[in-house]
Amino acid sequence: MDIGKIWNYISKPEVVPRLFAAFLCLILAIEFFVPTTYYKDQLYPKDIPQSQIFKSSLAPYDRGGVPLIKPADIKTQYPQFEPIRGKITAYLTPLSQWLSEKTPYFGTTIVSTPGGILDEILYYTRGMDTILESLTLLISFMIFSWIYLNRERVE
Amino acid sequence: MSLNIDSIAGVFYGYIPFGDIVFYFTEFSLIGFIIALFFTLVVYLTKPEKQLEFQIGDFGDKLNYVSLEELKIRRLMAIVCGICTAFAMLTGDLFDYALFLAVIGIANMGIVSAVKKEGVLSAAFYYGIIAMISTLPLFGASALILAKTGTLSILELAKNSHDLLFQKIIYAVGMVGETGIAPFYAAKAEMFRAPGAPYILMIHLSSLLIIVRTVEIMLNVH
Amino acid sequence: MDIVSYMFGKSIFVGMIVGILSLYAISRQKSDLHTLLLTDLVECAMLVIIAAVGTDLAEALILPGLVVGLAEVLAVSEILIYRNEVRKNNLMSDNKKLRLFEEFLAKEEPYVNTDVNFNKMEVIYSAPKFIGFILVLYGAFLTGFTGGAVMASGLLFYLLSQGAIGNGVSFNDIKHSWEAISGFSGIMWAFWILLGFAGFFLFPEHYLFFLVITGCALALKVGSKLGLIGSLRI
Amino acid sequence: MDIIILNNIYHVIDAISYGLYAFLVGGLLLGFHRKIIARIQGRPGPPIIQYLIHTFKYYLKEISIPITAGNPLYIFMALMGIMVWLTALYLGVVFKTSLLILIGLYVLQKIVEHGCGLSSGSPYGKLGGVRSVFSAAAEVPLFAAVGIIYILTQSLIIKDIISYQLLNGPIIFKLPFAAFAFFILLISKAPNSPFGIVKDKSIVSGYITEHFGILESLILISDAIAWFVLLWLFIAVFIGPIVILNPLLTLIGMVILTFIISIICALTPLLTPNHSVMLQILITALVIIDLLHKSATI
Amino acid sequence: MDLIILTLYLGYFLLILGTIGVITGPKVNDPLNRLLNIEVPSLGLMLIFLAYNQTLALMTYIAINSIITLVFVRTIIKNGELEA
Repeated sequence: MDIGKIWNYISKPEVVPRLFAAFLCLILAIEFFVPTTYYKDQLYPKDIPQSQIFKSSLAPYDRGGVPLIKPADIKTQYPQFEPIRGKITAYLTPLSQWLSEKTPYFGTTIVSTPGGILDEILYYTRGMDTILESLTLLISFMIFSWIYLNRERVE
Repeated sequence: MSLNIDSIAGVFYGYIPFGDIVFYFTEFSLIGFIIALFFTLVVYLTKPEKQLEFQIGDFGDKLNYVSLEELKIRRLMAIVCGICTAFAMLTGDLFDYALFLAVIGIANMGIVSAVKKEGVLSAAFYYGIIAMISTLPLFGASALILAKTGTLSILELAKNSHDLLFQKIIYAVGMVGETGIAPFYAAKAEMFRAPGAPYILMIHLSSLLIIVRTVEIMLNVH
Repeated sequence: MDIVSYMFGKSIFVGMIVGILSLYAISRQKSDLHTLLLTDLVECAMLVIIAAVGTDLAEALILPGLVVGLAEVLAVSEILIYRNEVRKNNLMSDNKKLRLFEEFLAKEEPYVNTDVNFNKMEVIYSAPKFIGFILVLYGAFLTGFTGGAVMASGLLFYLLSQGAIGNGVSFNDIKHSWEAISGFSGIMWAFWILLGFAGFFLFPEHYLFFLVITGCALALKVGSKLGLIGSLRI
Repeated sequence: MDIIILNNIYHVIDAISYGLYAFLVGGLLLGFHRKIIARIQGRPGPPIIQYLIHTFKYYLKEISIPITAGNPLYIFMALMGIMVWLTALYLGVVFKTSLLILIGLYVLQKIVEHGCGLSSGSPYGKLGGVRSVFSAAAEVPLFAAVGIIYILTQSLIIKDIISYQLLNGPIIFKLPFAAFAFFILLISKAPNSPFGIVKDKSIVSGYITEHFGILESLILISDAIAWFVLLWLFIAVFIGPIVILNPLLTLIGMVILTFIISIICALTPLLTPNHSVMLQILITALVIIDLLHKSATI
Repeated sequence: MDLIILTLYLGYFLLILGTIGVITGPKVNDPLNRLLNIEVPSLGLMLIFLAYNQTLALMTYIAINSIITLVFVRTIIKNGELEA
C-alpha cells in the first residue's frame, strides 16, 4: 500500500464530498451510542401536543394574553433586553380576531397573520436569524438568476 | 458577564443586545471584526488582476480577465461574504453563528460560480455539496446543545460546565466542512484557481477567520 | 411523563439513523446528480433532530433550516447544470478539432414525443387560475415566511401551467421582468430589515406598525422571488 | 501636560526601537539559518548579515508595477505583512495578550502570501498563492495545541501561561505533542523547509516573484519580525519564564532553536504539495487525539 | 396521547423505510425514480411535525417541498438533455 498514492487520491475535488460524507457518517455512528439527555426547563415552552384542540380557537398556538391589553407570558433568554416581550404573541389583527370568533379550526392560520408566538421569535427576539435566513435565499437566488440569464454569454 | 471569556479571548468590552441574540465584543472579536471590514473595503476598491495562465501542450500564455458583468456580481458576493464574516466574529449565539456560516458558504460559492470554466465550476459544485451536508452537523449539533442545556447563548453556556464534548465535536465537524480545511481542502482549493484575486482572497480570509472564531467558541462552551 | 422529553431520545435516534444511512449512500455514490438528490435526505435528518426539541424555539429554528436547505439546492443545482453545459461545449469544440467530416456523419436524432396534445387537458386551462389565486390570497393572509412560500407555490403553479399551454413568457421578455421582480424582492428585503427589525428596537412603542411591515415585506420578498422560478423554460 | 507628551514620545521611541530590535535579531537569525544550511551542504555560504544586506538593497531599488496586477491590493499586501507582524509583536511579546489573537494574526500571514501571489497576475505567483492555500493545513495542529494548552492552564492569556509555568515548571514536558505541533509550525515557516511548498524553487520565488524593490524589502522585513515573534512565542509558551524573563537567555534560546531547525531543513527533502499537507494532517490527527484524551479525562 | 405517539411512530417508520427505499429501492438508478422515492421520507417528516404540533413548520415544509421538487425535476430534465 502506497501512502503517497492515497494522499494524491484524496486531493481530487470529486472525491472530497464522498470522503466528507464518510467521515461525518463515522462521527455520527460514534455519536449514536452517546446518551443524550433532555433538559426539562426549556426556553419558549410549548403546551402538550394536541392539548389545546377545541379548548381555544387559536390552537395549537394559544400562549395566553389579551390583544393590545395584556402581553403573553413567554420565557425568553434575556427578558431585560426585550421591552415589548409577549405583546406580539398576544396580538391578533382585526381580521383574525373575527375569524377566531367564528371557527375553532383555523388556529394556525389565525396565529400566523402578523402576531403570534412564532412571529415574536422570528421577528423580534431572534430577528437576526431571520435576517440571515432571508439573506441566504437572496444570495442563492442571485447566483441562480445570474447563471440563468447569462448562460449564453461568450468570453 | 462571564469571566471565563476573559481568559480565552482577552478583555471583555461589552455587548449589543438584539433580543435573545447578543453580540459581544472582546479583544479578539474586535480585531477580527475590524480586519474583516477593512479587507472588505480593500476588496471593494481593488480592480481584478489580469491573469496569465500556462497552456498545457501548447506554447505561450493565455490572458484571463474578468468581464464587467462578472465583476459586478462577484464583487457583490465578496462584499456580502466580508460583512457576514465580520459579524460572525461578534455574534453570541450558536444557531446564529451556524446561519452565518451557511451564508458565508453560499457567498463563497457565488464568488466563483460566475466563472465560465469547467474545473472551477466543478469545484464550486463539490464545495456546495459539502456545504449542504454540513448543515446537518451544524444545525443538528446546535439543536442537541439546546436540548441538553436549554440555551443557545454562548455567554450563558460559558458560565457553567455542561459536559458537551460530543456535541461540540459534531459542531466542529460542521465547521470543517463549511470552511473546507484539510483533509477536505481539495474542492475549496481548486476554486482558488479562478481569476479575480481580490474576490478569491475574500473566500480565504473568511474561512480562516471563521476557523479561529470556532476555536474560540468551542473553548468557551464547555 | 412529559411526552416531548419521553420521545426526545427516540426522535434523535431516528434522525441519526436517517443521517447515517443517507451519508453512507452519498459516500458510495459516484453520480453528481444522485449525490444532489441524496443531500435532500440529509436535510430531512437535520429537520427531525431540530423538531425533536419540541418547543416553540425549535419551530422557529426549523424555518431557517428549511430555507437554508432550499437556497443551497437552488444554487447548487444551477451550478451543476451550468457546469455540464460548459463541459459539453468543451467536448464538442474538442471533437471538431479531432473528427474530420463530423457534419457528414449520420447521427441518430433523440426521439421526442410531440403527439401530446395539451388542448385535451381541460383542467390545465380552468384550474390554474383558481388554484393560483387561492394560494396567493392565502399566502398574503398568512404573511411572513410561510405566507411567502405558499404565495410562491401558487405563482409557480400558475406560471408553469401557462408555460405548458404555450402562453408562457418568451426568454427576451423574461430577462427584463426577471430583473425587475428580483430587484423588487431585494428592496423588500432591505425594507424588512430597516423598517421592521431595526424599528422594534429603536421605537418599541410602535411595535404594531413594524410588525405589519415585517410580515408583509417578508411575504412579498419570498413570494415574488420563488414565484419567478415558475417562469423558467425547462 | 508636557510630561504626558514627553511620555508619549518616549513610548513611541520605545515601540520603534523594539520593532527595530526584533527585525535585526530575526534577520540575523535567518542569515545564520542560511549559513548553517550551506555549511551542512559543504558550501561556504553567504555571510550571516546577508539577509539584512538584501533587505537594505531592495529598499533602495526602483519599483515598477506589472501591467497585469490588481491594484491597490498588490501594494497593500506588502504593507499588510508588516502590519500583521508588528501587531503580533506588540500584542504578543509586549502586552502578552491572548494566544488566540496571535494565532489569528499568524493565520493572516497566509492571506498575505495568497494575496501577493494572486494579485500580481503572474502564473508563478498564482501557483505560490494556491499552494499557500493548500498549506493552510499547517495551522490546524496549532488550534488543537491551543485547546490542549487551555485544558492544562485554564487560560490562553500569555501572561497567565507564563505565571503558570513559574509555579509548575515548563509546559513542554507536560504537553510534548502540543510542543511538537508548534515546532512543526516553526519548521514550516522556515525557508528551505520540507513544508516550504510556497517558496519552492520550481516556481521561481513563489508568491513574491512579482514583488520587487521596496515591496519585497517590506516583505523581507516582515518575515524577519515573524521569525522573531514565532521563536519568542515557542519559548514563552513551552519553555517558560526561566528563559523568557532574561533577554540574553532568550537570545541564546532563539539561536539554539534556529540551529536545530536549520539542521532539520538542511537534511530533509522538499515534499510535494499534497504530501506536505497530508503529513501535517497526520500530525494534526495525533494532536487532536491527544486533545480528546485530555478533555475526556478531565 | 396515544394518537400522538402512534403518529410519531408512523412518521419514524415512513422516514426510515423511505430512506432505505431512496438508497436501495428498485430502479433508483433513474434519478426521477429516486426523486419520487424521496417523497416517502418527507411524508414521514411531515407526520413528525404534525405529532409535535409544529403546524406552521409543516405548512412551510409542504410549500417548500413542492418548490424543491420542481427545481430537482428541472435539473434532472436538463441533465438528461445534456447527456443525450
